[in-house]
Amino acid sequence: MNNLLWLIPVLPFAGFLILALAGKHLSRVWVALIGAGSVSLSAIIVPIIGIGFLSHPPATGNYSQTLWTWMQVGDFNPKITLFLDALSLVFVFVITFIGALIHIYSAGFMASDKDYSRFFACMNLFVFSMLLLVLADNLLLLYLGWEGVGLCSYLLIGFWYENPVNGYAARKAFIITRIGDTAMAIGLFVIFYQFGTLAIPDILTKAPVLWHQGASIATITALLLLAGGVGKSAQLPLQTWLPDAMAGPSPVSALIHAATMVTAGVYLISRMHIIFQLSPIAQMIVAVIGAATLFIAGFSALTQYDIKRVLAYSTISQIGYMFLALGVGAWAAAIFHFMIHAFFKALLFLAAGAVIEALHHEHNIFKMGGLKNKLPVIFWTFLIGSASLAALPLISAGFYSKDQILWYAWAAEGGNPLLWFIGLLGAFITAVYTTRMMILVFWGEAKTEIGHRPGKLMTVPLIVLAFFSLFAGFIELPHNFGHFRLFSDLLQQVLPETILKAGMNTELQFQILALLSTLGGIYLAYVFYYKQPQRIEKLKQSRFVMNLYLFWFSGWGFDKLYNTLIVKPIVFMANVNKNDVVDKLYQGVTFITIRLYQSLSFTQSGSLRWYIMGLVIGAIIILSMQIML
Amino acid sequence: MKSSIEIVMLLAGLLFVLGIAGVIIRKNIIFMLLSVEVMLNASGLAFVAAGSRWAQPDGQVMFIFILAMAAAEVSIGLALILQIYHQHKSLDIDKLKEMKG
Amino acid sequence: MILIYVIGILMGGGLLSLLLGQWNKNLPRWIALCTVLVGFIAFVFFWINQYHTINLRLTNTWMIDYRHDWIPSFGISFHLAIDGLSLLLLVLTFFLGILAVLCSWNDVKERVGFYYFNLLWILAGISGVFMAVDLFLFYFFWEVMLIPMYFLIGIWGSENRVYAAYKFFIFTQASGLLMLLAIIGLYFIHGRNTGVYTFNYFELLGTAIPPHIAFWLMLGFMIAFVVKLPIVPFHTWLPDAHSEAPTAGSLILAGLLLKTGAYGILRFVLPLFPEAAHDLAPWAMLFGVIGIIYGAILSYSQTDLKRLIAYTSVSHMGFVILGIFAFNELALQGVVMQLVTHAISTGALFIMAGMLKERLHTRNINHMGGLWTQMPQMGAIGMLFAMASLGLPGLGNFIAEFLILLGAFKANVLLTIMATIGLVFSAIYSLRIVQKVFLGPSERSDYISDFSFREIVVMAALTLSIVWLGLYPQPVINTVKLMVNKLAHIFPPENKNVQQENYQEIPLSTHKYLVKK
Amino acid sequence: MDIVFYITAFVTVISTIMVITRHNPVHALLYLIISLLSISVIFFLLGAPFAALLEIIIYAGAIMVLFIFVIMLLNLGKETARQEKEWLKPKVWIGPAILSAILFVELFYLITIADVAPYNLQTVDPKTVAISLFRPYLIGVELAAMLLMAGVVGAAHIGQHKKMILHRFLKEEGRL
Repeated sequence: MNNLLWLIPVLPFAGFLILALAGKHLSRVWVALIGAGSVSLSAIIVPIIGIGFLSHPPATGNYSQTLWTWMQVGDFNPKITLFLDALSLVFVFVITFIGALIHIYSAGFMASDKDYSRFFACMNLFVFSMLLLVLADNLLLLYLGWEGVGLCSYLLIGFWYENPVNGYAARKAFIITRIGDTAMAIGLFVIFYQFGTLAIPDILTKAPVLWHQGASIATITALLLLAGGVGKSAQLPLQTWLPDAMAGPSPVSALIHAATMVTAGVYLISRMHIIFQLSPIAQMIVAVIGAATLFIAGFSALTQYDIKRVLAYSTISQIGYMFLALGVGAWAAAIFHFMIHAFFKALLFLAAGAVIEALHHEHNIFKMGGLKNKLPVIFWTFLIGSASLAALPLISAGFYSKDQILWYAWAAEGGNPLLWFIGLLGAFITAVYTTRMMILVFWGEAKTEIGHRPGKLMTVPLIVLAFFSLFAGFIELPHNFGHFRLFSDLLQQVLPETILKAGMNTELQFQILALLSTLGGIYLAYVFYYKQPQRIEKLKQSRFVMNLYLFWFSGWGFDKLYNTLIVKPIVFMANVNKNDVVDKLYQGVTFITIRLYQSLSFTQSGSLRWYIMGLVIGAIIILSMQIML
Repeated sequence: MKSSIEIVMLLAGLLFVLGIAGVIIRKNIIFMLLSVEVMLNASGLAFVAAGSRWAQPDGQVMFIFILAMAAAEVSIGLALILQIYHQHKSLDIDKLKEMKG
Repeated sequence: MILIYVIGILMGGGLLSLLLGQWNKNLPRWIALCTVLVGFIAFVFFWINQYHTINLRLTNTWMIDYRHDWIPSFGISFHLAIDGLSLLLLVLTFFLGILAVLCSWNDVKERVGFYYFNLLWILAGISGVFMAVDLFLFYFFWEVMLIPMYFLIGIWGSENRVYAAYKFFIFTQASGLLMLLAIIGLYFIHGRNTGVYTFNYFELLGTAIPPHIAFWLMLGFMIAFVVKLPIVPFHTWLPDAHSEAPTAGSLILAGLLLKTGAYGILRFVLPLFPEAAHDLAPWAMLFGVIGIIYGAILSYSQTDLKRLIAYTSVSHMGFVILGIFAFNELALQGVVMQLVTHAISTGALFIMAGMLKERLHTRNINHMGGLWTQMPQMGAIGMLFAMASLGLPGLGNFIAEFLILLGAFKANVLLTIMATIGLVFSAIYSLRIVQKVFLGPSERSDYISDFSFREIVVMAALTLSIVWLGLYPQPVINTVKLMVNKLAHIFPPENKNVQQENYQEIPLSTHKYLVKK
Repeated sequence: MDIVFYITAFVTVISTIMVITRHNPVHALLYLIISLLSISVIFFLLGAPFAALLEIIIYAGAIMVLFIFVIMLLNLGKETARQEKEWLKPKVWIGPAILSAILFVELFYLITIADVAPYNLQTVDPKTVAISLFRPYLIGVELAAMLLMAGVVGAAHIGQHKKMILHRFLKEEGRL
């Protein structure tokens, strides 16, 4: 089974190559077949390998397959090696499985787009890069995948390139993530000079030997890697690109900006967990960033009217939960939440895409409404997704994963009541905005006519994802409630077990609090948006509320802040210096030269007698010098 | 006969300076050419004097070369003067300022 | 002998096309194509032949050494030799030579014979520069490549060509004269020391020069090379020359002429004046970093497409100087990679700018936009090379920049971090190209054709090579390995941090440095 | 030194001054001939009889005749003299004269400070000159011959009388 490993990334890549080179000449059916088929094949191979991996665990705990040596310079010899262990298995599974579903969905969703083959080419390239990212054996290969997904994200956000706004959103996404990537690259340099290698297994074995607990070098390294993760995962302070990234087609938002790429930061941190463990400060910072992000993004989500932006902010917020979990040392919980989140967020985006398409590309949730009966499949799947997002107790998968994180945020070693409280508040807000969105979109009266109903290609993936959003949570149940630990047992091979603080055996209280906050949130939204919408109008009267609303709506003013502090000065500087101030120096030299020769050419009067006079004067001067000296 | 070269050199220098003065003062090209002849002569004199000082023929050889040069120069110069006079109806050097930079 | 034949063929081909250009307009380009093809094939075969022995050579880095007396009384000989670096750059020269001929195939309509004469003579000069190991001969070739380039820009350039040609000529000529002075100075110092007056590189190596004189001599060489490279603040000729030159001219300028500067530093400055170079290193690296960021910012503000790309060259060449003066194997390998990959990626961008100019009759990116609709192929390739230019992993430039930064990190942490920030800026300007040219609403309704077959061949060759270099750069690395190793070991291991090979010790030192910050 | 020398030197200087101050070209020419003749006497005194003869034959003879021809050809007479008188005003000549005077003073100073011992004058006869001319200086002689040749050809070419073309656009063509 080991030998098939290379097929997983190569299949989508082959799909990309075929579509990129010959996409023009292929019919739409073939394009869809190649595009979706290649990813689906990968998705089929993954369980085959996965079953082999689980049933006969290799002695080393991982499969690894070296394809070729990328380069060898002195001691620096990164190889193109694929590496599969429990952690990457989870990621590969999620990527290929959800990727395949989204590809199938896209075959229907994009059916009327003129750039059909370009879309699938980019999507395939994305799946390839993402797989490379999670299968990479060394950090350099990981970096290749890391930048590759950034490129694909760029290409797909700007997919409808005729509108310059999309192009700028794409550029913003790429550049902001690039800032993080740059920090990460510096992190790679530090790691290389510390360990003499970039191979992840070697680093992880050498790190505890060479560094002592709490070493400042460990903190620096961890923070640099974290910066990369923060950029890619749209966490504070580099979160501003993700809402704008919604300019891309909905399947793109589902696959890249919800399910997979944005969780690359989570993958990176859990992959390099040993370095983070060596630095409690860095880990603390991870948790704080996560908590702050989930808090800020939650409030922003509350105010958005574009359905995709609501979901985008909710994505930022949910990834904040994952960071929070990573930060407090609940490694498995973070990955678990990643998986569940991938299911329900992909589902939500796909369903939102279907709604948007049905309503003639209407994004504004205030112009939707009453879709409950008109689009039943969409309604039910969206409902399931929302339930999972809001962590509706017991029946939704999201509950199990989020509850675990909340519990660890208090109880795990790195946990602390404040983090827990913010998490709880976040859960409450999540419930509020999710319910708000549900009510505005599906209840009430219809404000826009339905044009186009989704076909089978689109509904089937929705149903499959809805199934997983409901039931995937049962593979990992809380201690006091079944205590079923399939998922964390699997990850135990790679990630350390979460250590609880002493004397924590009251998980039930926390579960009840979480439950209450969710239900409270749902009730609040129900009251404000369904029962008594006039209350909102009343609130809008208040200036303070309106200002707060605008502040949250703009994403806490981060865009404006960056614009005035960083973007504008640089652009101003660049434009002022457009003609290159250094060149002025040389122009000055030429100017002086020209002036000099102009004044000297005045002596060139054409009068022979003047010239002879000059000769005489010259002779006099030379002779006087002779006399003087 | 005892002799001193200084006085001859002084004479050559004086003639040379007079030639230069002629070239600068006069506006008529013919006079300028005449003054140039004076200058050439002065340098010839210096050569011959130097040759005689060391009792070597080289000074005279140089004088002969100067002579040849002067002959060529005069023939070309006079031909030019003829042309200039035909074209400009004047021999005023100041009217010929065409190479003004 | 292959070396002298190749130069002979180039010069002969140039003369032939000049003469036959009088009769027939088509003949010169075929002659030029055949000439460069012959050279390319010869060197590729030679490379393949040598490749398996490259790893076996342990001491002698030189593959061919041809020597013939030229002016024996001054110690000048016609001395050509190549090692891995020269070979690599020669292959690159002929590769780009082919592309240059191809991309001026229909471009040039007047004085065709003279055009190809100049083109081939530039290539001859560049090849000569890469081969010459006699300093006098080196200077000779250095000038040979300069003058035809002057004509190329001055005659076939666009509107402001005369100004650009002058500027190019004066900058490079003036700096070249400084080098000549330094060469002569070196010649006399060596002659006085040993009694043997010679321009032979091998004999001049290891000349004992008093430090303060060595510094000035090195500066003479350095300025010539740095102007060619170019490094801020000597870069201002580059945007003008690039934007006014014809497409093939820009291609050769960016792809090859700039490389001669880096080659000169690697071949002459470091081996001849190791101590002086060592003293200069922090400053050179600083200027490299300034160049990286300054070039990138300027590039962002340009509206002329070719000017924009020219400033990206400034930025990329900053990496080269940063890597060279890091003095370690990683960085030097990165530098060599950067030379090759920058030639390919920037060359491709210039070719594309030329194609756009041909179709749209403008270089102003504000007048472009939305071209993807009409030319998806060019859009895709343009995107690819913009990505290469911003250093996307998987493409050659990434390997180069990563190795340089990795190597430089060992030498100077702070400057490397600043240089790495340059990567963000490179993303900004590269994406601006894509955004302004290919994306956005289409401004034109008239038909614009996508690639022709000839253009597909050109771009495919470039694309394949940049991807190849990105995924399997080992052939290039192996070819220059010996030369780079030798260079990296020139420097006295006085500085433990720099030369230490044992990783056990490094954590402490790096650690200390980082903590201090 | 000989009294003869001083007299001749005096004559030379006076006649040269007359050359550069006369208004009538023919008068100036005559003074120049006197100057040349007296220089030839000085040559003779310096023991260079060959040079003295050449001075008389070629300079005073041949070259001066050329001048006379040209002056005749151009018909420079009273009109020119009047014009010269107009041109030669103190305002014009005082500056150059001062400059020349300074130059001469400098020359004078430089020549007199060089303390040269008196020497015995020896005659260098034409034979020695001829031997020297045709042995070590042969190349110079040939070059001088070529120069004269070029002078002849050049004079013949330049001296051709070209017609002034009166068309206003082509006026330039008619010039030299």
